[in-house]
Amino acid sequence: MDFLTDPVTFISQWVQQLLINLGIPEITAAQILPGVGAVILPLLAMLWVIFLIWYERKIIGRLQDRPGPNRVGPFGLFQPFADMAKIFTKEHITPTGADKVPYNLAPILAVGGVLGMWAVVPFSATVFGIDINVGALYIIAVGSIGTLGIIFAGYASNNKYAMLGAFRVVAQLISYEIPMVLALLVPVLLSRSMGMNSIVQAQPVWFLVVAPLPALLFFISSIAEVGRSPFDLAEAESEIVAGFNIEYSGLKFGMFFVGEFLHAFTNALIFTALFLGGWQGPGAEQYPILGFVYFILKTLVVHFLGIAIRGSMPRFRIDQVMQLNWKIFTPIALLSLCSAALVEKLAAGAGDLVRISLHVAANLVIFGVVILVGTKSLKERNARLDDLAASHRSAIHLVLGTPHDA
Amino acid sequence: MDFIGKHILTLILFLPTVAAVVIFCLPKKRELLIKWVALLFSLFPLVLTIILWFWFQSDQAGFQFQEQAIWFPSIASTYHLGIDGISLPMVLLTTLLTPLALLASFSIKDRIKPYMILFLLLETGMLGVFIALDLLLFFVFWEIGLVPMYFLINQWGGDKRNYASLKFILYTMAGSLGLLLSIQLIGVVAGTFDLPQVMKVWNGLSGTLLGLPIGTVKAVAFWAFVVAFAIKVPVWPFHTWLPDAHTEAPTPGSMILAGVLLKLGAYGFLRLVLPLFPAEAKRFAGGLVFLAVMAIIFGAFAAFGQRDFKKLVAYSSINHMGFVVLGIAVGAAAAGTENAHLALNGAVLQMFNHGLSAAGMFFLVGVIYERAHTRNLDDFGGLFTLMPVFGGLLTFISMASLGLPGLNGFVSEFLVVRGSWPVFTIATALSMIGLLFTGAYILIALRKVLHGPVNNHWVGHLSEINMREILVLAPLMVLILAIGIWPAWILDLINKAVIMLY
Amino acid sequence: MIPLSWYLILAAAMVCIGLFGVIARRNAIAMLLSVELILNAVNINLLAFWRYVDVVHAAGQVFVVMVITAAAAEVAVGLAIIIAVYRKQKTIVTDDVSDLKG
Amino acid sequence: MNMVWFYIGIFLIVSLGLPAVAIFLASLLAPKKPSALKSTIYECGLETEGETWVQFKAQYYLIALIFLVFDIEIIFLYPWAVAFDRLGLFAVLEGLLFITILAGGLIYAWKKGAFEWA
Amino acid sequence: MTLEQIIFLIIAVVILLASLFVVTAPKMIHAALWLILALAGVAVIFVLLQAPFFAVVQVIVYIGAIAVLFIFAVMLTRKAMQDTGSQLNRYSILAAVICIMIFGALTGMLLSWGGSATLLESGALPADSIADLGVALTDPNGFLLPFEVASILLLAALIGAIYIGRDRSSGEGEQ
Amino acid sequence: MTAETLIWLIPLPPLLAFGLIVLFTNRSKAVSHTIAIAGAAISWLLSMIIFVIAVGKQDLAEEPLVSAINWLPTGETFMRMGVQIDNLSAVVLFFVAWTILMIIIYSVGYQNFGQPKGERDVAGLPPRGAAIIDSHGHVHNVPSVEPMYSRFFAFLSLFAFAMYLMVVSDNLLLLYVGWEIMGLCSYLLIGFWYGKDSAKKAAMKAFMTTRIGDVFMLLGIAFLYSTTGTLNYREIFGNHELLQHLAGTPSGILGLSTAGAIGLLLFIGTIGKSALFPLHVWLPDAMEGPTPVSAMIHAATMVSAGVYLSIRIFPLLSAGWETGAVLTPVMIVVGAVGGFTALFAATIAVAQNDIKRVLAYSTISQLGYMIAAVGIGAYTAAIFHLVTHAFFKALLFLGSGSVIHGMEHGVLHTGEHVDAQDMLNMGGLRRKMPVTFWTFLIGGFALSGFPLVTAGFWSKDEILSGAFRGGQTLVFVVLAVAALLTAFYTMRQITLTFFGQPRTEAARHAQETSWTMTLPLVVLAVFAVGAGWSGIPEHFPVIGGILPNWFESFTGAMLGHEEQAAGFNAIPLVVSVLVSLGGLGLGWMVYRKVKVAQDPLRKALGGLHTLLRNKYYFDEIYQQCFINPATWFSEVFTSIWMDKVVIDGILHSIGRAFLWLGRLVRSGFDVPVVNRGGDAIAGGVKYTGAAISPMQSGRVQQYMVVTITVVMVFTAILFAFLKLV
Repeated sequence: MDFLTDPVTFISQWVQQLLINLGIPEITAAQILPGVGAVILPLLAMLWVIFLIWYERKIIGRLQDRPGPNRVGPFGLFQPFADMAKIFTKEHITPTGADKVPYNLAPILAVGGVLGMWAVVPFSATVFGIDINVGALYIIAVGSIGTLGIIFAGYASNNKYAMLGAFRVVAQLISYEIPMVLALLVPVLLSRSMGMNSIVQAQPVWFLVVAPLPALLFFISSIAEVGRSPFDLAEAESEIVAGFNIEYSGLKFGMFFVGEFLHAFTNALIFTALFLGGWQGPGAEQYPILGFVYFILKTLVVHFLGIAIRGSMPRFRIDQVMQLNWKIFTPIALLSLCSAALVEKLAAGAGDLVRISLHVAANLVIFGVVILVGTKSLKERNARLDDLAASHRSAIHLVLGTPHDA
Repeated sequence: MDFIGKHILTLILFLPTVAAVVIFCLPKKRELLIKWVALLFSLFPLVLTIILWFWFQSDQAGFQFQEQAIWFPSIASTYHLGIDGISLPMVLLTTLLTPLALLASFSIKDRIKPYMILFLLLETGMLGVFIALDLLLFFVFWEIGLVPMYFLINQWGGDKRNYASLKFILYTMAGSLGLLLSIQLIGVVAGTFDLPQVMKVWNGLSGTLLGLPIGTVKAVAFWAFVVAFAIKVPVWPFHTWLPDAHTEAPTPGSMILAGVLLKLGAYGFLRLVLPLFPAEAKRFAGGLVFLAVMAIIFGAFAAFGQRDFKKLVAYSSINHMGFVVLGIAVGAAAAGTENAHLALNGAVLQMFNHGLSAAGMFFLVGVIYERAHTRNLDDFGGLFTLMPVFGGLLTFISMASLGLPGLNGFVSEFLVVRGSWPVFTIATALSMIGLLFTGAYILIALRKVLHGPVNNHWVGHLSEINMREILVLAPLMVLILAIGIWPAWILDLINKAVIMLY
Repeated sequence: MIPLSWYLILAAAMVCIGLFGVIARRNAIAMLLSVELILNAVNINLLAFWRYVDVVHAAGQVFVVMVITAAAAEVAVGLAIIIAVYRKQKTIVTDDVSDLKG
Repeated sequence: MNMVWFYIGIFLIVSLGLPAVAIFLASLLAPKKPSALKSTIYECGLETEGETWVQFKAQYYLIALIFLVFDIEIIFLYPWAVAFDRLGLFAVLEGLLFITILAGGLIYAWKKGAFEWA
Repeated sequence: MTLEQIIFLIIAVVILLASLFVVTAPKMIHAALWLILALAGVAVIFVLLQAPFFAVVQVIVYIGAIAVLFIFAVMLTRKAMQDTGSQLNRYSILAAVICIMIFGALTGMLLSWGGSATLLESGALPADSIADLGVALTDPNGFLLPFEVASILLLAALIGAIYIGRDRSSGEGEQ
Repeated sequence: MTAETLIWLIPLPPLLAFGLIVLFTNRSKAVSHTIAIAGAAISWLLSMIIFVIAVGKQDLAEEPLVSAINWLPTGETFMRMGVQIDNLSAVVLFFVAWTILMIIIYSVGYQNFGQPKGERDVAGLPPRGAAIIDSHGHVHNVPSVEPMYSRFFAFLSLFAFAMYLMVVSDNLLLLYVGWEIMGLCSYLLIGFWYGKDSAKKAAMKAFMTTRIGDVFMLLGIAFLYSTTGTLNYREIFGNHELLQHLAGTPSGILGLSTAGAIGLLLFIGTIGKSALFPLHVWLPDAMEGPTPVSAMIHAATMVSAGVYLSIRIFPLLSAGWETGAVLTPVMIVVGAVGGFTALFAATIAVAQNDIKRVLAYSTISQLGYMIAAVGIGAYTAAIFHLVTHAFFKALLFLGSGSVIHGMEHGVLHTGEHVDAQDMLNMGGLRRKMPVTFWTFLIGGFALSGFPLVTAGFWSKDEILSGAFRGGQTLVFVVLAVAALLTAFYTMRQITLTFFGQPRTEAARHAQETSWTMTLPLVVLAVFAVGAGWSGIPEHFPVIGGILPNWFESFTGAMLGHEEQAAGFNAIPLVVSVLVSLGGLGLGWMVYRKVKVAQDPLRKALGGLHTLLRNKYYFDEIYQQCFINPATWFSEVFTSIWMDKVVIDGILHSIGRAFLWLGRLVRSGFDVPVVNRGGDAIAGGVKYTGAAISPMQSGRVQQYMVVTITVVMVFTAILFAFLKLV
C-alpha cells in the first residue's frame, strides 16, 4: 500500500507495526488504532468547522454581492479565529430560574449529536469511520439527539419565547424527519443494506439518477433538519425574538451555531454518500486517496448548493413549512418508496438499464402527477381565497357603505 | 414475480374493474379524488402491458401467457386467456389510450363517478376481447364493451346523443346477434369453445348439424362473423352509425371509440375469420376488397364534404379503417404469400396507428370544442395565431393521419398498398383516390381551423392548450414518431405472429 | 461473557420500578412513563432470550418490534386521552379523574 | 459485543466531550460579573409579564403524534428493505399494503386539519 | 471481569437509577428527562445483546419520538401540575412493598433456575439478522399477520389519538 | 469514422436544429437562427467532405459509398434502408449543401433580424413595419422583424433535413420519405403567412397538386417493389438483366412494358414535384411564401428533386433503349412533357409583372428543359443543367427577394401604397442597390445563357446539342424557342427593375440590403459563373479542352456506358448563341424606355397578352373541371345523398318496421309491471342497554393494587402449598 494512494491506511499500518515492535500484542494493537481514530476524527471535524464558517460566510457574501469576510488574513481566512477569540472570552450568563443541568447540556447535545454522525461516514474505499450494519439508521438516531438538545435549551431557559421557539423547531425537525427517513429508505432498498459503505459500493450508477425524487426530498429535508433558510423558523426574530437559544451567551450560544454549520456540512457528506456515489469515481478503488478527493469535492458541491439556497430563499411561515412537509413531501416520499420497491421487484430480472430507466420513469411520473395535482389544488385554493377576499370585501362594503373611489 | 408472471393477463384485464369497484366506494363529491384514482389505476395495466411487452417471446409460436381456469364446464367453455403478436399491440393500445382518455376526462364536470366507472369497465371489456381465447368469453367481453359505451354516449354526449347512442347500440347489437349465433354454431359443431382447440379440429370436421352439411354451417357462421365484424370496423355501407356516435360521444369517448373499439372488428377478422374460414375468406375476398375500397374512397369524400370538424375526423376513421380491411382481404385472398404477410402486417400496424392518430385527432377536436363550443369548421379560422402550440400539435397529428412519411401512418399504408398491389391491382389504384382525398380533407380542416386572418370573434375566448392536454398528446406523439422512424420494434412482433398464424 | 441472568434481573428490577410508578404516581403522564419502563424491560428480556436461546429464528426480534409498536400506540392514545381529559377537567391527577366509574 | 460498537461508544463520548470541554475552557476564560439584571429573562426589553410557562397549541402534540406513528413504520420497513432480495413479490406487496394503510392515517390527519396551522 | 461485563454493570446501574428518578422525580419534566436516560441505557443493553438495529430503533423511537411526545404532553398539561406537594398517591408505600416483594420473588426464582446463569449465547449471530427480521415479518408462514395488524393498530392509534386529542374548541391555545 | 458513417450524419444536424428550435428556442430569435445556421453549416461541411471523398474515389460509379441497416420486417425478409453516395448524388449534394446554407444565412436578413418589433404586426401576416423615432425626433417607418421568426428557421431546418435525406438515400422509399417531408415543409412555408387568404390557398394547392403526383409515385414504388423485391437503386438500376427483363415483360397497363409502367408512375411523381405541365399550377402560387422559401424550395432544391428522381430512374425509363435508337414510349412522354412545359411556361413568363412570378414560370420552363433532356437521353446534360440552374435560379430568387426587400423599405419610407413586387413599379434600382444589381445581372445572364461566360450557357448548350445530335429536331426547335423567350423575359425583368428611371417614389427610396443578404448573393454569383467551367465540352472551339470536361466524365460514368462524345457540331452552338443574344437584345430594345407603369407588349399582343397574363386560364379550368365536381361529389352526393338518404334511409325503414312490430307485440301482451312488494322489514332490533350497577370507584390505580395483591397472594399460595409453579 503506497503512501500516496492511501495515506491513512499506510500510516495506520505503520503505527500498528510500531506498536507491535514495542511489544504490544498484535490483537490489542489492531484494536487500539480504530479507537485512536475514533478520537481523532471528531477533533478533525471540529477543526473543519473553522474552515466551514469562513467558507459559508464568504459564499453568502458573494451571493449577496458583498465581499464577505476580508479583513483578517488573506481573503479573510483568519476571520473565524478572530471570532473564536472573541466568543471564548465572553461571559456566560445563566438566566434566573434556569434548570441548570439541561441548560448546560443543551449546547453540548446540539454539537455532539452532529459530530456523532461522522462516525459512520465512508470517506474512501479503505477509510470509513466505523462500518456498522445499521449506519443509515444510526445517522437518524444520532440526529435525534440534536433535537433533544433543542428541547432542553427551550425548556431549561425558563423563557416563554425560548420554549415557543424550541417547540416550533422541534415540530419542524420531527416533521421533516419523516420524509427524510422515507427518502433514506430508498437507497437502503436499492442497495439492500443499511451500511453506509455498502450503500456507496452499490452505486456504480448514482442513486441520484436512479431515485431523483427521494434524493431531492432528502436534500430539502436535510436543510430543514438543520433549520436553515428557508426553514429558519427558529430565528424568526419578528415572531419569536431569537428562538430557543435566546437565553444563551458566550460559547454556549456559539455552540449552537457550530452545530448548525457542522450539521449543514455533515448533511452534505451524507447526501453525497447516499446519493452521489460517495467516494466512487474513476480509479477510486485502486487509489483510495482519489476516492477521498471525489468525496470531498462532491460534498463541497452539495454543501455549496445548500449555502446558495440559504443565501437566496426567503423564510417560510410555519404553516407553510408544516403543510409543505405533510401535504407534499410525505406523500411523495411514500409514493416514491412504493414505486421504488415495485420497480425494483418487478424489474428484478431485467437488465440494469431497463431497471434504472423504469425507476427514473416512475419518479418522473410521480413528479408529474404531483406537479399536476399541486398546481390544480393551488389554483383551487387561490380561487377559494379570492372568493373569501371578495366576500370579505363585500362584507366590509356592507358595513362601511360603498367605497367612494370605485 | 411469479404471481404476476402467471396471472399477468388476468391482472391487466381486471385491474380496471377493481378500480371501478374502488371508485364505486368513493364518495360522489370527491371528484378530484375519483379522477385521480381512475387515472392512477388505469396506469397499472399500462405498466403491466409494458412489462408484458418485454417478456413476450416474439419468435415463439402460438399463444403466450396463457391462463386457463374452469368457467362453464358443462358447455366446455373455459376462462382462457392468451396473447400473441397480433393481440399484444392491441392490448398495448388499449391500456395506453385508456389512461390518456381518462386524463382527457378531467375536464368532464358532470357525474364524474359513474362516468369513470363506466370508462374503466369499458377498458375491461375491450381488453377482454383482445386477450380472450375462448369464444364465449370473447363474446361476453364483446358485449361488456358495448354497454358502457352506450351509456357514455347517451349520458355525456352532445345534442343528438339519444339518436346516436340508439343507432350505435342497435347497429352493433344486430351484429352481435350474428356473432352469438356463429359462436354457438362453432361451439356445437366443434364441441368446445376453446379457440386453440377449435382451430385444431375445425378444418377437419365433417358431418352434419341439424341436417345441414358442415359446409353450409361454416358458410353461415362465416357470414355471421363477417357482418358482425364489418359493422364494428365499420365497413362501407355499415358505417353510418360511426359518424353519429363519434360526433355525439364525449371527447374521451370518441378517443376510445375510434382508438380501440373500431379495432375490435378488425381484430375479430384477424383472430376468428381468417384462421377459421380460410377457404370462404379467400372466395369472398374480392367482395371484401370492394367494400374496403368503397370505404376508403367514400370515407375520404364524405370527410371532405363535412363542415363539422368532429364528423370529418369520424369519417376519416372510416377511410383509414378501409386500409385495414383491404389488408385483411389481401391476407385472405393470397394467404401464405409474401404479399399477404405484408398486407396483414400493414393492417395490424394500421390498426395500431389509427388508434394513435385518431385518438389524438378526436382529442384535439375536443380541446377546441371545449373552448369554443362549436365544431363548425366555418366558424373557426386564424386560430394558429391565438393558439400556436395547439396549432403545431394539430398539424403534427393531422400529418400522421394524412400518412406523411416519417410518421406512423405511412408505414402501415405503404405496407398495405405494397401487399395489395400485386393481388388487387385495380382496387389498389382506386384506393389511391381515397389517399389523395385524405390529404384534401386534412388540409381543408387545417386551413379552416388554423389558417386565415385572426377571427376577432375568438380573441380572448380561446386559451392555449394546457399542460394536462399536452400530457395527453405527448405519449401519442412519441409513439407516432417512434413507429414512423423505426417501425421494426413493433412490426417485428406483428410480422412474426402473422407468419406463424397463417 | 455476560450471563443471561444479569439481563433478566435487570429487567425484573425495571419492571418493578415501573410497576411502582404505575401504581403510585399521581400524575397520569407519569403513569405512562412508568409503563414505558415496563415495556422496555420486556424488550430486554425478549432480546436476551432471542440472543441466548434461539438466535436463528427471528421470533424474538419480531416480538420486540410488536412491543415497540404497541408501546407507541399506547403512548399516543394514552397521552391523547390525558390531554383531552385535561382540557375537559383541567386536571390530570389520577385521583381526581374518575371517568371509569360506571 | 462487537468491537465496532465500542468504537462508536468512544466516538460518541468524544463527540459529546469536545463541546463540553470547549465550554468548560471558555467558562474559565470568560469574565464572571453576574448581576441580577443580566440574568433576567429576555422579553423584548420589557419586564416579564404573566406566567413564564404559557400554554401551547395542541397542534404540536398532534404533529409529534403523527411523527411517532411514522417513526414506528421504519422499524418495519428498514428490515423489509434490507431483506429485499429475499422477498417475493407478494412480500413486497405486503410492505406496500403496510405503507398504504399508514398513508390512510396520514390522509385522515390531513382531512381532520391536523396540518392546518391557523 | 471482561470489558463487556463492566460496561453492562455501569449501564445497569445508570438505568436503574434513572428509572428510580423517573418514578420519584417531583417535576414531571425531570421525570421525562430521566426516562430518556434510562431508555438510552436500554439502547446500550441492546448493543450488548448484539441487536444494534434495536439499539438504533430504541434511540429513534423512544428518544426521538416518544420522549418528545411526553415532553410536549407535559408542556401542554403543565398548568395543572405546578409540581406542588407530593407526586405520590396514597398507595405509594403499599406499592413499594408490593414491588420489592415481586422483585425479590422474581430474583429468587431466576437465581434458582440454573439456566439463567449458565446458558450461553446460542451460537454465532446470523450474518444478516436484520434481513431475517424483514423476511420473518413478511413471510406468510411467519409473522405476516402481526405485521399487517401492526399497521392497522398504528392507524387506529393515530386516528383515535387525533380524534381524541384534537382541539375542538378553537382559540384555547395562545400560540 | 468512415465516410459511410458520415453520410448518415449529413441530414441529422438540421433535424436536430428543427427539434431544438421548435421545443426550446422559440422565444429567442438570435439563438434560433444560430442553431439553424449551425445545423446547415455542419451538414454543409459534412457534405463537402463527402463530396471530396466521392470525387477522389476512382471507382465511385461501380462502388459507391453505401451503408444500410435493416428497417422494415417484410415477411421472411427485411427491407433495408440506407445511404449511398454515387456520382449523381455527390453532385446534387454539392449544390444542395451550398444553396441551403446560403439561403438560411440570407433569411436572417430577409426576415429583418435586428429590426424593431412592429406595433401592428401579428403572427401569420407579413410584418408591416415599425415606427421608430430617431435622435432628432423624426418618426421613420422601417421594416419590422418577422413575428414568427424562429418558426421560419425551424421549417427551413426541417426542409434541409428532408432534402439531405432524399439526396443521400439509397432506395426509393427513403427518397419518398424525404420527398414527402419536403412537401410538408413546402406546404408549411408557402402557408407561412397563413393569415393571408392567398397564402393559405396556395399552400393547400401546392400540397394537393404535388400529392396527386405522389400518390402515383407511391403506386409506382409499390409496383416496383412487388416486381423486383427491392427498392435499392443499385440492385435495380445497376442490374442490367433485371432491367431487360422488366423491359420485356408486358404490364397490362396501356400496353406498356413493366419497366415503362413503373417508370411512368414514378415520373408522374416528378411531374407533380417539379411542377411540369399539367401539374404546374401550384408553383407560381407558391410564391406567396417568403422569398427565401421560394428560392430554396421552388428553385434550387425541392423542384430539383423531381428532376433528380427522373435522372435516378433513367435506367428504368430507358430500359430497352440504346443510344441513337427509337425512344421508348415513356421517354417520348417524358420528352414531350418536358419540351412542352419549357415552351409553355416561358410564354407565360413573358407576360407576368410580378418579379417573383416571372422567375417562377422561368423555373417551370427550365425544369421542362431538364426533363426534356432526360427524355431524349441526354441525362448528363440534364444533371449539368440541374446544377447550374440551381445556382443561378437560387441567385435570381434571392436577388429578387433583395429587390423586394429594398422596395419595401422604400414603400415604408414613403408610405406609398404600391405593390413592392410589381416590376412596373420599379426602375433605376441599379444605383440604389449595386450589389443586388450586379449579382442579379450575373444570374439573369446565366439564365439566358449568355455565351461563354455564364454557367447557363454551357449547360443549355449541352442540352441543345444533345437534342440535335439525337435527331430530335422537334425538341430542338421547341427548346431553342424557349431559350429565346427565356432570354427575352430575363432581359425584360432586368431592364424594368434596374435600368431607366424610378417609376415610383418607393423605388426612389429603395435601399441596399444588409450583408447577410448580399453575401449569399455574391457566393451564389460565383457559382453561377464558375459552375459552368466544369463542363465545357472538349470539342468546343478555342477554349474547349483548356479545362477538362470533368462533369461529363464524372456523371457520365454512372450508368456504366458512357455517352460517346460525338464530334462538335456548329449548328446547336450557333443557335444557342443566337437565341441568347437575340433574346437579350430584344428585351433591351423593348423595355429600355418604359416610363409609365404599362407593359408595351400589352398593346402589341392584345388578346394573346391577356391570355398569357392569365396563364391560359388553367386555374379556372381546373377549378371548374376538377375541384368543383369533387366538392359537389363529397358534400352533396356522398355526405348527404348516399349516407343520409340511402343508407340511413334503409336503416330507418328497418327501424320503423321493428318499432311497429314491437308496438304490436306490446299492445297484445301488455302485462302490468308486477307491483313490487317492497314491504319494509319491520322495525329493527331495539338496543338493550343493561346498566351495570356502580360497583367501581373509577380509580385505576386502586384496581391495580387490588389486582396485583390478589395475584401475588394466589401465586404465593400456589407456590408454597401446591408446588405448582
